Amino acid sequence: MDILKLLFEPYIFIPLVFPGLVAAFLLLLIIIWLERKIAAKVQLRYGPLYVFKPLGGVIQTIADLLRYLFQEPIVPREADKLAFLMTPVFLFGLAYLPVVAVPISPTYYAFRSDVSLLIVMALTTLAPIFTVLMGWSSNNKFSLIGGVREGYLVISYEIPMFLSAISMAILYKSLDLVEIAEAQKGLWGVILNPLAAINMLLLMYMSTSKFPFEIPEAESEIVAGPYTEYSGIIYGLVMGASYVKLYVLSLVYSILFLGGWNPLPINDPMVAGAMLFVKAFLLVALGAFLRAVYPRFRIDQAISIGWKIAFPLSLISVVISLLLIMGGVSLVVK
Amino acid sequence: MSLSRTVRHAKAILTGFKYLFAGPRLTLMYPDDIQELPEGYRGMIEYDWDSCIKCSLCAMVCPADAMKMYVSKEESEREGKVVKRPGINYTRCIFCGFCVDICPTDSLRFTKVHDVAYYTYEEQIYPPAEFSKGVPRPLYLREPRKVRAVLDERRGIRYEPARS
Amino acid sequence: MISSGERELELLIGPQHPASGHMRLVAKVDGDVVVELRPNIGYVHRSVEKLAEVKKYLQIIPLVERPSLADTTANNLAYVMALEKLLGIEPPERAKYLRTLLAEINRIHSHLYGLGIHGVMIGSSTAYMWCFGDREPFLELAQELTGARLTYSYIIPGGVRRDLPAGLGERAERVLRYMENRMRDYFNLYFNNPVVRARLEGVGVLSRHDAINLGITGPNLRASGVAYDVRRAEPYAAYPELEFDIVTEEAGDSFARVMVRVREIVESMRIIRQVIRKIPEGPILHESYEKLIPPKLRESMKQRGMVKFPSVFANLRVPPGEAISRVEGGRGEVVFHIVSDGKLSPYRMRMVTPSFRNVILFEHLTRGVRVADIPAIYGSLDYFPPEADR
Amino acid sequence: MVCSLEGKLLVGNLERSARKAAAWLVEKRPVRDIRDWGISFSLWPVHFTTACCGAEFAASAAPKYDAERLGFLPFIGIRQCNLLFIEGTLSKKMAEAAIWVYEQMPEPKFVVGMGACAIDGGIFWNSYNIVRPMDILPVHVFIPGCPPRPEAVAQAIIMLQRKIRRGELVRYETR
Repeated sequence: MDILKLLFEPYIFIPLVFPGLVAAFLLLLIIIWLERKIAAKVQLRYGPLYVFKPLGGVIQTIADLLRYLFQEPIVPREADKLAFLMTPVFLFGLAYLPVVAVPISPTYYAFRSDVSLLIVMALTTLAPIFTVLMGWSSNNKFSLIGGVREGYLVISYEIPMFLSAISMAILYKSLDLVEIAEAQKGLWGVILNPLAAINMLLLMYMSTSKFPFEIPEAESEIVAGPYTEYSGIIYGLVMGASYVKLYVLSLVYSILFLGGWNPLPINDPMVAGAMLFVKAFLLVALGAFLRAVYPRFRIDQAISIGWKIAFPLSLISVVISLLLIMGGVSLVVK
Repeated sequence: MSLSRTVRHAKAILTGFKYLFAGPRLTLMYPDDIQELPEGYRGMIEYDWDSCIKCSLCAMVCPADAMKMYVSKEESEREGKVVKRPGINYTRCIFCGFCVDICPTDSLRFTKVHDVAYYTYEEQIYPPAEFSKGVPRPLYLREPRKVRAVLDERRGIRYEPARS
Repeated sequence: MISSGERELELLIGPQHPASGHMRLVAKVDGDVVVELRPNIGYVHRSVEKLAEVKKYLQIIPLVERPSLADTTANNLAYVMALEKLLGIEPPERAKYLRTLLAEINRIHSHLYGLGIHGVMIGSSTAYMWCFGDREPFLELAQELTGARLTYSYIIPGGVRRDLPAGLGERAERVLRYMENRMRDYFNLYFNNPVVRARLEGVGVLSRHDAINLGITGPNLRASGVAYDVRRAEPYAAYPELEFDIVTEEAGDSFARVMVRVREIVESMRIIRQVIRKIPEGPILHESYEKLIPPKLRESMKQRGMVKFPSVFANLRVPPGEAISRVEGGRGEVVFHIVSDGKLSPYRMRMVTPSFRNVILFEHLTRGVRVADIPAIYGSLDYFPPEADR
Repeated sequence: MVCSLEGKLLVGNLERSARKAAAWLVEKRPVRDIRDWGISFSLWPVHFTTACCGAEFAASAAPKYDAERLGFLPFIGIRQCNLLFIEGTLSKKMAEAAIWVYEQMPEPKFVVGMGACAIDGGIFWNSYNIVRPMDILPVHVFIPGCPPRPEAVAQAIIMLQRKIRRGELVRYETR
């Protein structure tokens, strides 16, 4: 009984169960299936089906996971073995780590900090380093190019993304995610500063290489980019990492722009968490949907979007926030 | 970002949504439904033992040398001369249908069987005796429903249960 | 694998690569810029020309179809036209129209094939799925006409193998209207998509001058503003009696090459409508062959609308001589040259396929482009390696 | 190899015995069935078009036949796939690449010979530049036809799935 009680302690429950590991894993299973189903529907077909027909093949991802689990993991002779095997673990870990700082209700969080937004944003920045390292350690030309592309992209999306997030922090006069979410009881951030919302959404998909920015692992150009040499369950880990990163960023995005757990029907931490999860899920699903609409940009175009469009937009959104504050928008709590 | 480009982005995404929620589907649910092919489809070939006049035109015209004349031992002994009958080798057959079209007695006929696969090499070779027993039947888990493809103005291809 | 101190990196793209097809591209890249790209062809060389020297004339019909599987009618038609020149026969009018009908259906689905492959090469899986999905109604039509999905072997010396099935015209009309409706969505989602435009416009520009000098053919030539089409330059089949425009684009970049294909689909649909309206009644096989078929068979053949071969087809003898024929296929001009010495097989058969003539563009267009542009250019050329390698 | 662990001396090849133990576990009954089920519904072929049958292979992944329904997803690299489709003729130059690709794929892996050319050469049977795939690779399912219809491709996938689920193809070596 004590163990069960311990499980529901926020500092265990949030990282391990919800919105942490278990929820991320479930989301991973569903979103990969859903991505294939959404793409299939737009593409006039059915997508995975026969693996479990009554539910439309929803356990397809489990079959794929099992296959990966029992597949031979190959470590190339030329690769730097330690780096090759450790980077996926670090990548996944760092993609998932920011979740600990995400509150799921005004009263339920692993820890509360005055600067939790900064912590989340800083932690998400770390994962790409390991993608670059992965590209180097495989000792494959395509991996190398993929790693370099990731490196270029990181520089061009991180700063505007940070600025967009900061513009919201300016608006709410707080860097605490709980306060930011609580400040949106009335108007959501997406209405107050739509420019920052659009910009952040764009950059979020860019940072997790969703279409149209699926550039580091551009299939038809550089095979799988940094992941080319990975096989078996290690590849499964790598593949999961980008979805998990998108999931974590979506949680943050929901808190920043979509009101977090507002509107809150019942004042219960789990209901609040479910509300947040649904919003994040929809954002991840939107990312999956974009695959069906867009081809991918070229690297130079993506970089120029980062610097020439996203960067000015983020500066403008900061200015908008400042103007709103000076205009004295009364929605701000503090 | 110019206005026209934004409009185009919106149009692309909206078209995607349109197909996500109201798009047609062209899929033929293959192992459950099989498509009844039109008359004259060049599927696997069946052989009529009795009406064959052993002219060997089919073997002569075959572009892939899949059709071969086998000496029929029983008949040769009975008739006192070399009698040859055609056998087919699906490892080479390219389904061009020349043998059927050149057969002067219609002993070779097209069937609509088109979805057969094999586990081994040897079972794909049909000497005359097996050839005359008819075409192989694909392995189906359940009895499939036969459907007919109907070309549709709005949805491309629809599938209706075949009448026959 | 990667040695230090090198400035240029040699990338081997293919033959196992998501966007290489059946060939290898050897690219030297300096950073993200391609210094040199050489296609390594020959992975699908199957000695078609040599095999033609040991196969009989009729057996070569399926043989020449195989190299360009998505565009079989062009090769089939070109070969049979050369053969008919040697034999000195002219197919009946109805057969000519049926040939044209199949050629145009084939052109549409060949173009859709190319567009689909191009789509997936720049990352749009939807473009691939849509093009390949919308190919199916056309394949359905072709299948009804000929009895096969891709390898029709429909055109034989002196005519065609099957008559027009009842009601095909009406069904074809439905498919064409479907395609016209879908075209709008293609433009909304794909061709006018800003990302597609950004990826294709101004990429791999082939100037009019270079296009002519390099001997480029087909839609790639027309995308550079040269209005050359064998259907006009040397009309064959029923084309002299049909109205159609030669589609050209001026830009010469990847997007222009895509647009030429799209507009040619529209043009082909126009031709199909005309063929169905104008098709004359009559026999579908030359009378000199028809009279060789036994009378009983001839009756049943007329009833079923399926030609039985006269037994002379098994060992078709062709008078000595040479013949050349040209046909505008989906990918460009197909040329066949047959030398006959009066035996059962040709003395020499030469086939010049459009892909082989366009392969030079890989080296020409990719100098100085970015790595990501390689598939964007490759796809826009609609290059099919088996066709080039033969 | 000799390892010492908290004063105890372990003699023997640790790596090999670990592999043996893992193989023993994976070949046990419920694990084996789950494994075979998973593998059979997750056959991912490599992008390796050997010849013109690739056109029909592409069509079998396209909307009308949609092989993805069967868990069949043409995927990016060699390392992530477990199915090699020999799509038509294997020329000598391509055969080298085919062997290379096969060897680079992780176990368990399967080979399907698609088209008459991939069985016995088809119309090119007497060409000088042809290799029969079954001479160089272990082919599990053959699809006749030139090119085979996408239905036949789907049939081959179903047959391969059935064979895997019967436990005939996947074996973990306990060497």
